[in-house]
Amino acid sequence: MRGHREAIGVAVVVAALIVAPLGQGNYIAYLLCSWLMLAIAAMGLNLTLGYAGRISLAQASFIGIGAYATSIVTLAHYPWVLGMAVGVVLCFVVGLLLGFPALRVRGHYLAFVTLAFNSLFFLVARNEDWLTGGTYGLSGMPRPRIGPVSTSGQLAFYYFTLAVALLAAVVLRLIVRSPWGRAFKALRENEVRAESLGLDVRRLTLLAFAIGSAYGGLAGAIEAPLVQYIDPGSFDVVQSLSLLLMVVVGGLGEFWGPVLGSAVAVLLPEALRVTAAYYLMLYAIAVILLMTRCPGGLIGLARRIAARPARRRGAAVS
Amino acid sequence: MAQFLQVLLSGLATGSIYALAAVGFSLVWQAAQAVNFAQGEFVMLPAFLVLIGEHWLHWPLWAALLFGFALSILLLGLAFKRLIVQPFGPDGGLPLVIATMALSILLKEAVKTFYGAEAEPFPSLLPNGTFHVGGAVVSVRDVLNLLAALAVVLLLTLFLDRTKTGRQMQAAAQNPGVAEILGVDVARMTLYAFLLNAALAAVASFLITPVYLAKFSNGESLGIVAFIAAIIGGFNRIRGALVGGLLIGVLDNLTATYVTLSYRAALPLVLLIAVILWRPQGLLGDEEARIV
Amino acid sequence: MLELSDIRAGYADVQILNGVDLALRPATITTVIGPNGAGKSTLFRAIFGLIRVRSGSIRFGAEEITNEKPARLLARGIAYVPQGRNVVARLSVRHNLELGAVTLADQSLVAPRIEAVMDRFPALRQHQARKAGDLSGGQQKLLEIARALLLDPKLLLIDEPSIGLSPNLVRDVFKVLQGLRDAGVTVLMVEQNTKAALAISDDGLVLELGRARMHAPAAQLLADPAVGRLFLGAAIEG
Amino acid sequence: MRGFMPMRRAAVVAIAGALVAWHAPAQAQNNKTVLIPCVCELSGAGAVSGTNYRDGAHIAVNEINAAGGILGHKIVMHDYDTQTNPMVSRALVQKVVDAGAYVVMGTVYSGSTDVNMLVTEHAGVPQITGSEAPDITQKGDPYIFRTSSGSEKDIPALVDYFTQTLKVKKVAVEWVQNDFGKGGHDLFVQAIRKAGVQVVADVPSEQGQVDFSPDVAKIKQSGAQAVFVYVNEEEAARFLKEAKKQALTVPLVGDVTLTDQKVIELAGPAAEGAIAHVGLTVSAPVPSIQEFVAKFRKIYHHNTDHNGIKGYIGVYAIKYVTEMIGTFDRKAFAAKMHGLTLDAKKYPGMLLTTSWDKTGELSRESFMTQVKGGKAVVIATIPAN
Repeated sequence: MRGHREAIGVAVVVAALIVAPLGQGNYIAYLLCSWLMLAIAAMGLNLTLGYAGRISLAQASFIGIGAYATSIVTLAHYPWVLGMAVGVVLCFVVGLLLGFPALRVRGHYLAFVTLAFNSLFFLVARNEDWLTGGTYGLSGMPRPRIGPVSTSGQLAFYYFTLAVALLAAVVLRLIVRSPWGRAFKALRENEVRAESLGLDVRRLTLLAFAIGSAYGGLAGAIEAPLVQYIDPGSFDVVQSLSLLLMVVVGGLGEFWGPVLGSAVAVLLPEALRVTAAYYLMLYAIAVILLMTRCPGGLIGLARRIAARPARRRGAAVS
Repeated sequence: MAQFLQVLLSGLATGSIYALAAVGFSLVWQAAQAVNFAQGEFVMLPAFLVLIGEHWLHWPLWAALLFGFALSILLLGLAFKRLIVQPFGPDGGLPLVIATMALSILLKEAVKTFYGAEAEPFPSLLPNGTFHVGGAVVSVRDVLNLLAALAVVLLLTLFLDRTKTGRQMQAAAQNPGVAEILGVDVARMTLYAFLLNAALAAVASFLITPVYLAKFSNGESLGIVAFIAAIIGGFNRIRGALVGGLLIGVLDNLTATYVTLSYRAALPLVLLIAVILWRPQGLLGDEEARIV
Repeated sequence: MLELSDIRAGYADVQILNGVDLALRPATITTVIGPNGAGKSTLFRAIFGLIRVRSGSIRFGAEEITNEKPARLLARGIAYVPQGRNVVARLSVRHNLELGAVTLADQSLVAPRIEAVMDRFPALRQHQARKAGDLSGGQQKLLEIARALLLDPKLLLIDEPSIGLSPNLVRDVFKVLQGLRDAGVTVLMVEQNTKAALAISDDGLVLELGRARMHAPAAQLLADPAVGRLFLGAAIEG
Repeated sequence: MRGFMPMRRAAVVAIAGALVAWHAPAQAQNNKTVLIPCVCELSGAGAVSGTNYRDGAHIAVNEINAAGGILGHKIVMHDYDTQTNPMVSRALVQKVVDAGAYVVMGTVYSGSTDVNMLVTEHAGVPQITGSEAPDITQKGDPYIFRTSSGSEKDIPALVDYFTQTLKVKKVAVEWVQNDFGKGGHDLFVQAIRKAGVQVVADVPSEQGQVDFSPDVAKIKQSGAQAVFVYVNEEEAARFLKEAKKQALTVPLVGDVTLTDQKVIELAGPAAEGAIAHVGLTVSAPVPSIQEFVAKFRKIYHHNTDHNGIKGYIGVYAIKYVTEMIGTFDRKAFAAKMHGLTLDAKKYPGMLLTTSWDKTGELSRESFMTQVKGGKAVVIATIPAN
């Protein structure tokens, strides 16, 4: 029953996403692309943090690795798929390495290690001009061709992004629903118990980091042809913090949390544009209130609201 | 040699400011298990409160300073604890971290919108002269900053070790459950830690802003350096934060002078990663205290 | 002395104490026994104001003390030594003792009282400048008991004092408790080593599923075959 | 059910947000208005430059509208905040182009302009940028126009100053590692070496850096006879203070920022003697500029930097060029502006006589200034090139 309804819901949303940009001009298509791109990165962070319980403040650097890899490869006239693959694999490997500290420390300490990693990535991207273009960045990346079809138009690129994002979501769903996914959750809830259940905590932790980082790389592979310009500033610590904010505001450890959180982050500035200079302040206050009142994020809030009438009915019966 | 002495002394002066921010940071960390991502903004804000007193209310400097100090304690100490940390209960975890990140955005944006986005000069409270030591030029201000930071940390250590209230604060931070059954007012002791942090942030703010200039974005790098200093030194030790701050100030300058300029910002980060991985309790910390 | 009537308390959604009635006789040692999860530690936490009592009342002497804060209870003459390690590790032994007296209104009494408890526990005087965390487990437990005595309590709540102590030290601790009782202090104790505890107790209380099943002289409980089978044997074997 | 709910909510939020997003600005266009949006850095690292640019532009818009608009059309100027993020800036430029912008004002940060000029070029919409990085006008984009000359225009004047006026053989370069600093640094180092001068210390600094003691110590040690300082305002002030403290006595020469009024205010007496080449400056001893600066202060109660002037003259340039072609034709606008000179006597909104070449690069006369007695004083005037 529940699975059935969810399938219908997903179908409706996918249909909505397909028609969303039609007749809306390039801006909306572009905005939707940046949302989907951020959603992919946030989904990865949600796997590492929300499911496996290991904080990472380095997700922006993985978007950066993916974006630089894709840019360098496509600027050398190789196909996008190759650039994307290089970026994703590179992120997987670097993510695996960054997972090692997570075996030793966690919580705030892990946050600082990953934050330091992100800052180091920024310095390398800025200083190694020969590879990354330094402060000037790289520009003019071509958009991918799928067989005879070019995605250089905004709408075509949107459908391309949508396809990639849906694919990424399906794969993540499979991971989360698999024994692995359940093992990740067990890891977050209680590590000692996870170990006593015979789970290889070491391998799970490393995998959680590697897969989450690979999703960052995939997002970067979208960002490069989307913006057609990248520079080190686009991948600094502030971006990692804002990705973390998206995941937690959406709902940590909730499958749809990052999707919602990134939608809020992309669309809220638009929705609050009337408030001009005050919008960031309003956003900050809203986040503080949300966190103090409902640490489960927007999805937790929605659940709570949905559950309230039910509870009242239950109370009346008893 | 003169050059070495020059950058060493300057590094100590800068490091002493990092130390003040780091000490307050670790006080709050110990007392409430709260990592304050807005710590840098806590050092940025008090200077602007003084500027408001001076330029908007047209008060003399001493009154503006007093006003800035009192308001900092009220806002960054009392209100911060009551409105942001307290609602999370004893273990805020990640949502609390997110809330302090949002607070840092709020403080920055508020200063930028209501006071201004440009850097502003800030009146110097210390004499301006310079003197020569072995070929290096040292400003009186740098020396006084360093001495002030050392004095503050010394007084704080004495307070925590030598007074009954200080020891109650230590008990409340290290083992709140025990403190409670002994009748220690844990909530009050935690509040003291927040008030002290606010006071230290205000002092740091008044000391550095004449050099750093008052700008809404000043906290961005300072906050991170404060974390790094606290962790490198050992967050469960007040003097750890002091040593961590001074170490970063000095190493930063030595790297810039003798090793690399483009990567000058990398050294503290590498040091941080190394310390966390090989000695998570910090250089001066002891192992028994809990690792959050 | 201490009277509980129909106490109900617990954590979040779980109620642990389901209506405990109890009246302690002054200047006695009473040991609470019962299976794991019966609510023994919870009972102490409820008396000492560390968890909310949802209904019922607690009286101490003539006064109502239900849900009073620990600081108030200490002032009334109730002290509590929880199970496990409860010293402030980084403070010295002497400073730990001092912390036991923070609620004392007349702070000039602190120094003489510390002298008095150190007379009682000479090991503490010897180590008074050391960090409490550096003491052995047994010495730490003695320090905790000594700290609880600083306020001259009329009632001492002590939870599992013997855990982790050598048999010699357990004997010492029990001797201290007996001495206190002889000096007029009422002691309420939870102890896994039930037989030994009952042996020095005046009364015993059997707690089961959050209710007081039996409250009788210790000798009577020791002699009761049902009690012995249910609660004493297991403890001794385990 | 539970799994489905949040997704539906996400969709509702997304759709609601998007609706707000694309209906608001489109209504602004009716037959008697012309849409000139301002896409700027209103928050983030570029907020100071961006807000000044915007505020300057709005002064011009209000003046022009009060005098009847452009060809009888009132200017409608909405502001869009790029958050100093190139990706956002591209989205916003796309948005205003979709909404039918006649000409786009902004952005100031070169990193952003590099990206969003692709959009205006593709759509054939003229863009008046505040960016000064050299590459902007070197890409063959026929729709990009500057409001102040690119840094490559300033470098020859500076090199001449080092070689002919100061007659030094060894210089040090202090620069900030962002696109502004790197652009100036690369051009200067190349040009000064070509002129036979040795660069004895090449010192990069971080944006937002506060401790300049290693920088100054290194420069002192290098034996440089003069220093080229290419950093942003606050850093310039901190550098000057540290140089004064360590008694670095060689001439300190910069571009624009070093004698900026803000830097003088921040650095106090330490700014005394600093020299800078300035193209467009609020301290230029030209009555038209001084009038504008006073006007700006009266309206916004704070001082502007040269970005305020850039925003102001950008909007006036749009007015003058459109009135020359007599219609709102974007292509004709761009064609007219290439190779155009607007004489400040005839076109007072330009403040100074200004010309654009075929790439959209700009030139006007510039000045060498030096801080004397707490004020930037012109010590030489350099003709337009």
